[in-house]
Amino acid sequence: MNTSAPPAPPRLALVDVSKAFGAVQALRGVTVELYAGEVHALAGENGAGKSTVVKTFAGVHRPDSGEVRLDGEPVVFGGPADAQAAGVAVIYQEPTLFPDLSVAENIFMGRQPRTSLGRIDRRAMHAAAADLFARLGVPLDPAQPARGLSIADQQVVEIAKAISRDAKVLIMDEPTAALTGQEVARLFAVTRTLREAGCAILFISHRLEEIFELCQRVTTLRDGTWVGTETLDGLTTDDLVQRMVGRELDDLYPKQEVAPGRVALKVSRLTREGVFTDVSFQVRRGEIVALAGLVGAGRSEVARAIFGVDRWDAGEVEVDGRALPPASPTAAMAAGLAFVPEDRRQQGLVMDMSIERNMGLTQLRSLRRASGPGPLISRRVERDRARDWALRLQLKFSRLSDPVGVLSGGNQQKVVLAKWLATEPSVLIVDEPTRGIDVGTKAEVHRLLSELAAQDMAVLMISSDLPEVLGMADRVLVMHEGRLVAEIPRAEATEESVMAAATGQRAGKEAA
Amino acid sequence: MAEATGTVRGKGAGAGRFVRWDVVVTALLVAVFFGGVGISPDFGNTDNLSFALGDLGEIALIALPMTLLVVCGQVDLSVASVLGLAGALTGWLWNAGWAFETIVPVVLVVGVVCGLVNGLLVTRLGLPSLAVTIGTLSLYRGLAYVVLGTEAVSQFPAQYAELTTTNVPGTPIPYQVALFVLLAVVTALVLHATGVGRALFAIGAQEDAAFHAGIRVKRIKLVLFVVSGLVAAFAGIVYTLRYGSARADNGVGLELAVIAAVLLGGVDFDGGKGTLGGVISGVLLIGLLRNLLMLNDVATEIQSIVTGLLLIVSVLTPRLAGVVRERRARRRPAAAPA
Amino acid sequence: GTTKDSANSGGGAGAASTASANPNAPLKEGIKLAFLPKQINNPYLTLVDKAGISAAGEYKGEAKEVGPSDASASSQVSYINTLVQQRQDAILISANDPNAVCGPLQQARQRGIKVVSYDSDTAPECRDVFINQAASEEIGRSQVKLLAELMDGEGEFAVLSATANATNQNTWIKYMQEELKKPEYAKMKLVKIAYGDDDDQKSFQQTQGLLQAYPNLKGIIAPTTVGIAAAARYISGSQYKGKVVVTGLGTPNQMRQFVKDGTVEKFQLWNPNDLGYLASYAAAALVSGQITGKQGEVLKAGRLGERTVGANGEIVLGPPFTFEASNIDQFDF
Amino acid sequence: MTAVVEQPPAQPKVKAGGGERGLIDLVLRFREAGILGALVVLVAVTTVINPRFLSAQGVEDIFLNASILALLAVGQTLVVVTRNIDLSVGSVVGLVAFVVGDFVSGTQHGVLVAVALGVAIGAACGLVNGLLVSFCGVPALVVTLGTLYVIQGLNHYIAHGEQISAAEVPGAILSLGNGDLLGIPYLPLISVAVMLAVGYYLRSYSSGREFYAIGSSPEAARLAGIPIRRRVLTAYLAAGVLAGLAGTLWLARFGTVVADPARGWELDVVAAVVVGGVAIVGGVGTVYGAALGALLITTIGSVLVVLKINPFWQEAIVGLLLLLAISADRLVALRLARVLRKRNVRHG
Ligand SMILES: Nc1ncnc2c1ncn2[C@@H]1O[C@H](COP(=O)(O)OP(=O)(O)OP(=O)(O)O)[C@@H](O)[C@H]1O
Ligand SMILES: Nc1ncnc2c1ncn2[C@@H]1O[C@H](COP(=O)(O)OP(=O)(O)OP(=O)(O)O)[C@@H](O)[C@H]1O
Ligand SMILES: [Mg+2]
Ligand SMILES: [Mg+2]
Repeated sequence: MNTSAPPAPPRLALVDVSKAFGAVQALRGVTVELYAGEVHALAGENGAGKSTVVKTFAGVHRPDSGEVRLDGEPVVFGGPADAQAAGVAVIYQEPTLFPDLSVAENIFMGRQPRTSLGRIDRRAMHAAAADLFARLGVPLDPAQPARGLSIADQQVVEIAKAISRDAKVLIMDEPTAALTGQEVARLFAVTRTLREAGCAILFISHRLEEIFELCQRVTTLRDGTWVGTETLDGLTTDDLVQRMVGRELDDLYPKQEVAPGRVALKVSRLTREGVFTDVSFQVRRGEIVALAGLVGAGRSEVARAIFGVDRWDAGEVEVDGRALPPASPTAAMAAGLAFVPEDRRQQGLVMDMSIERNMGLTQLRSLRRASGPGPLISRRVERDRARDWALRLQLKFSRLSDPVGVLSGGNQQKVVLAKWLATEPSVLIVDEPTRGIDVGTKAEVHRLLSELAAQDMAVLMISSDLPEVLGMADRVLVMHEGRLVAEIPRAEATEESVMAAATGQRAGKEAA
Repeated sequence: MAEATGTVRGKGAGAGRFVRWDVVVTALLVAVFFGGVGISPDFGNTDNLSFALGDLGEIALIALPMTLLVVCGQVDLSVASVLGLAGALTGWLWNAGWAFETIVPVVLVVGVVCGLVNGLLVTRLGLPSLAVTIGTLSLYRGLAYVVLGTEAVSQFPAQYAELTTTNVPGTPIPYQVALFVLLAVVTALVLHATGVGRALFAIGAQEDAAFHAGIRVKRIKLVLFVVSGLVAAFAGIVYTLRYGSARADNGVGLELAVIAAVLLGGVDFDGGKGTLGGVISGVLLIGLLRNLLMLNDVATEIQSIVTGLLLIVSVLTPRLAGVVRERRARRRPAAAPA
Repeated sequence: GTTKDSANSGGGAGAASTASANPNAPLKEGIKLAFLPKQINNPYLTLVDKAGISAAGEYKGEAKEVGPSDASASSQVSYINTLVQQRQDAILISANDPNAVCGPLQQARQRGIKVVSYDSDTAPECRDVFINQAASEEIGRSQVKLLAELMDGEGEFAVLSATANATNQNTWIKYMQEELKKPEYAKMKLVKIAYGDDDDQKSFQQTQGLLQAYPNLKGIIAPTTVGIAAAARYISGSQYKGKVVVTGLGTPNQMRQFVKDGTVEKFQLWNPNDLGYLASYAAAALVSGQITGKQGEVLKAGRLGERTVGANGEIVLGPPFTFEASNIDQFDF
Repeated sequence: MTAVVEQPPAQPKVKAGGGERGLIDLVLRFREAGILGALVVLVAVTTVINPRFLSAQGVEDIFLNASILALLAVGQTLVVVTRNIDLSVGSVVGLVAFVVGDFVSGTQHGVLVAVALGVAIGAACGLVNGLLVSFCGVPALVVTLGTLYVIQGLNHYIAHGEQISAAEVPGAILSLGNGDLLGIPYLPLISVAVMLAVGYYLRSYSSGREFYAIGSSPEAARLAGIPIRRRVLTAYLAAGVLAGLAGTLWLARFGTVVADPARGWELDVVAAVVVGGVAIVGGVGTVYGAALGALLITTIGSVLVVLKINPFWQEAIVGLLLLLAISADRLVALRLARVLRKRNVRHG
């Protein structure tokens, strides 16, 4: 663990920090040092304590022991405001926007450009925001309210907010989880510029290749303890995985070959005005079909409409040959659909509710039946079922009655998966199923999806993670600007062919 | 790891569990009851207690659906007005020579319609229930005045009126209390042991997530508002019979008393949290305390102050206890993983 | 089914007293009596009750005032129950609703507690006697007479009442309408009955509204102390001063400034102190067995002398008194 | 939307956004415009039926009546925008009106003393509410319902069945309520001045925007380092101060004050705020809208009397109009959201 520390003290550092939440020891004697002009990676499984490190840097949490040092001097951040004042900008794992305010106001809240009289200069503010979006290469309107932005756009706004601060320290907790290659590349370009300007940067991602591309050094955490800090030069992915999970990693894409069966999901000419147009495709039992495209191409919207959370304007959806009524998730579920939404905080989980209750939420009827005669639900049955799934998905939790909100992001995602798999669907739609999930778990989720398909389930997978798409899908459907522009069989699916379709370069040629 | 921490956590969380609103309120209730018996000899006699409980009748009844609504993140401020409208209608129809047996179902249907209007506005247009029911609070009360104007109708059939003022034969329990106990048990089971109850908590805590889980959010809300209207109308008939007087201003301001009781019982106004037991304690606490203060000739104004302080204390105590616990935990962080 | 016609009217014969009166029985000492006003912070009733409480001192009784802070029909009921539990000897009530308090009052009487209503009556079968401030008919009719005198017997006028349900108000208004049928009032027209809910601000705004809605309005009768003060205040500060006549029932202290500035020429009221005093003595007499509430019995009421129990157990204080600039300074209440 | 790949996406984007922004602005402005429109129609119709409605005296009366409610609505807006609520305003107004009245009765105290005392009492009440809500973190609805009862009780306790009579209140104070400046009564002048000042502050100052941010997402506000407690405290303090001012004005206007005169006003104030387009869940709305809401509600009251509508209908109609106002607002918003979606710029 040789660290070639530059002579100057680190810009910002955690030294021997411990932090507990109730009886959960999130961090134990962790040291992370961020130097100017360096991008530092933080690696670890879900629940390893990465976000806790971030929040400690940000002044959200105060360490139980150990200290935070700014330019070598111990400091105490009483709250996020103190950290900001010290020049720390943070992108949190989960977007934290003000839905009622405009995108520009979100970015500049508290430090809006002022006129000489001290009042807000809206024109300057909007111009500055437009400028930031130009740098990030994202066409967002600064005057648009933040409500209704897709997760990806929200993430972009968060990034814009952080880089607009001209901070000395920039901390990014999984900023790329919702982004596709385009935006990631832009983000990296901006990050490098900041680094060269002398900014100290902390970067977290479960996509290890990103770490190798962007970062110079990496600190690895395992179960809240510090494993090591080292330079990335000469390190291999396998080394890093070994440090994170303490064992060799299995195949990340354990795709089983299955002969597709009957058509389970049939979507015909589905249209929702202004969002997507004329989308038709089929998914057979045993198949994993991926829906690829750039951020905002309308993939999530298609999935939402199929499941009935959004209304569609025209077209038809059939599950196992039966047409679904529009806009009724209940009917969709009864027909055998399951839908893992992309926004787990708002749509996937009830954060304040316990793990077991969250899992039970999709199966209230079957729980009641399993509880014996009468309308009551037995808590025992509920808990037993939840425990089964928790074990199957290797959920890391302390008690099933804890609110799901205290789980790490990846473990929350597992709960969402569990709650839907428990309904034993015939068609499973997953929107970004492995966003924010660590490599180890990712492999598990992939194995799970693969198994499920092998057991005759039809899987429609939306993912912005291209390797995942290529590794898992039997067929890749590509969307561009609200239309289905290509259908690429597994054999022909390559990064180039998918990206070409997604950016519209092959539009119309291979449309299904 | 899951198992190991599971056992340790048990203790810490157990201590946390203890200081909840509903527990505090129940403890206060017990204290007031025994304190009351000690202070005032008349307080504990069955006559007084059954009166005090009977006097809570309408508030207690309405508090049941209100609890469900608040747990589900909604509120119905129009209940007292529905109660008044039901009373006014009862009086008007009675005056017009209708049979009481016909009046009751008609009035209950009107209650259902009132609830339906609230529910449709909330679910169809997606309006906040607080705003909608402030509107219908005026509307229904106004309709009560339109129906009955200045009149006060009295002399309802004795055989029904007696049901509201007498006890179940052979017991010191007023009919209303018996009915309330029955409904409370049903409501408690619905809230805490059925799928609908689970759904209510989910909707209250995070509506979007509940919707994505296939829960029929709108239908459930609609039904709740309808039930609330129905119960309020029923309470309106009871109220009219109990006081033997149907007037347009029956029960003005009752909604705040109901909400005070529900909040006092530890139901979170933001939805998603609360227990029915807490609410029942809250209702009883307000009623018994008031009775006790009155018996001791404590002036109305002081009663009002005590009620207010009680509300504040009931939410403040658990918070402060939480802060103290956190401080203490922070002082000895190393002890936790032992 | 059970309809209004088929139902026996709720327990009319409830607790009619069977005991006979002993007019010479001495007033007992240590009588416990409680005043239960419509609302604890009604200034007028506070005056009445205070007078009643101090009268109790004369015959060595213990009196107190308890009551709700809002004047709704039901709010007095729990107080009645409490007074029963406290075993008071007599309850004196100014009822918010004639029927809502009836059941509990009946129960009180079954336990030997005497019930006196004052200011605003309950249903007659629920109390022993009613102390009427002035005969209702006389109040209603004399108000019209007074107004006719002030507006020279012609023009439109309105009534600004208290709440729409107030029993005493509605009775008075009924007699006003009776009186108006007489030929001498042919040129006077009652255009509107408005309700200020005994709320100062609401009464104030109702006055405004009346004057806008009825451009030819020449007069307002406000047979409530809150209403008349509010109406007078609005008129005295508006263009209508001197053009619109205000009269009704008010207390001299409230009305003094408007009488002096000419907004109000004359208004009426009885002496609230006497009302409380009389009620207090009536309660003591009932408890001591001097009277039972039958017509024709004679109540000895201290400094007020004697009053005779009228029909329906009513005891009338006396005719209303008319206040005007020449006499108003002799009064302070 | 080829801009994603091309270098400067700003150029086409901002243009496209311009149209969208215009639409959104329209919606936002519509909230106030809608109420204003309703008000104009109401007044026009009434005037046609009864021309005296718009007489000098008539207009003056409406503005006088609305002023106090509008002041309270402005204060309430500050609180509601931060996703809180203050149910105690009515009782504060009552307490202030009575205590100040009691204090100045029979003395020669001037307006300044009365206003200062009223504002001080109001500020104290607001401070208690604010401290409880912001520093103790207890739910606003419960706390302010609690303080509503406490303050009400206190008022009754102080009043003890007495009342303040206009005759004893110094003339200087009464003339504040009934006098005018160049023909415009003081009361509406004060309310409009307060409304403009608060509205300007909320829109144009950084700290003002933070009120909206807190209401929009408290969690995000915390992470953004916004001093939530201080702002919420300020909101309650301001609401208290305005309630105190309103209480003094109440005394000045009505002179006669019994205990707890503004009983039940909390719901009127909340209604005014909601009708005025302030979202009860925070983050959205302006004080102008709230003040207009107050004016609309008061005007409806006067109109019904002037149109000789049976007074029993009054309450029902007010309720109905309230429902209409929020429904119309909502329907327009939904319609606009759909229009916006269909011209989704990204796929345009
Ligand atoms: N507020 C909290 N209350 C209780 N426990 C918490 C809280 N925040 C985090 N934890 C726990 O602390 C541990 C570390 O969580 P953290 O969010 O730091 O993990 P992470 O490394 O960011 O994981 P992921 O990759 O899934 O985002 C987890 O076990 C989590 O359940
Ligand atoms: N809840 C919403 N309300 C309004 N507009 C939305 C919402 N969610 C997404 N949009 C918009 O709809 C368009 C399509 O977004 P969608 O989320 O379907 O894209 P996607 O291809 O799934 O990309 P992502 O990777 O962001 O999920 C985008 O312009 C987005 O801004
Ligand atoms: Mg994390
Ligand atoms: Mg998506």
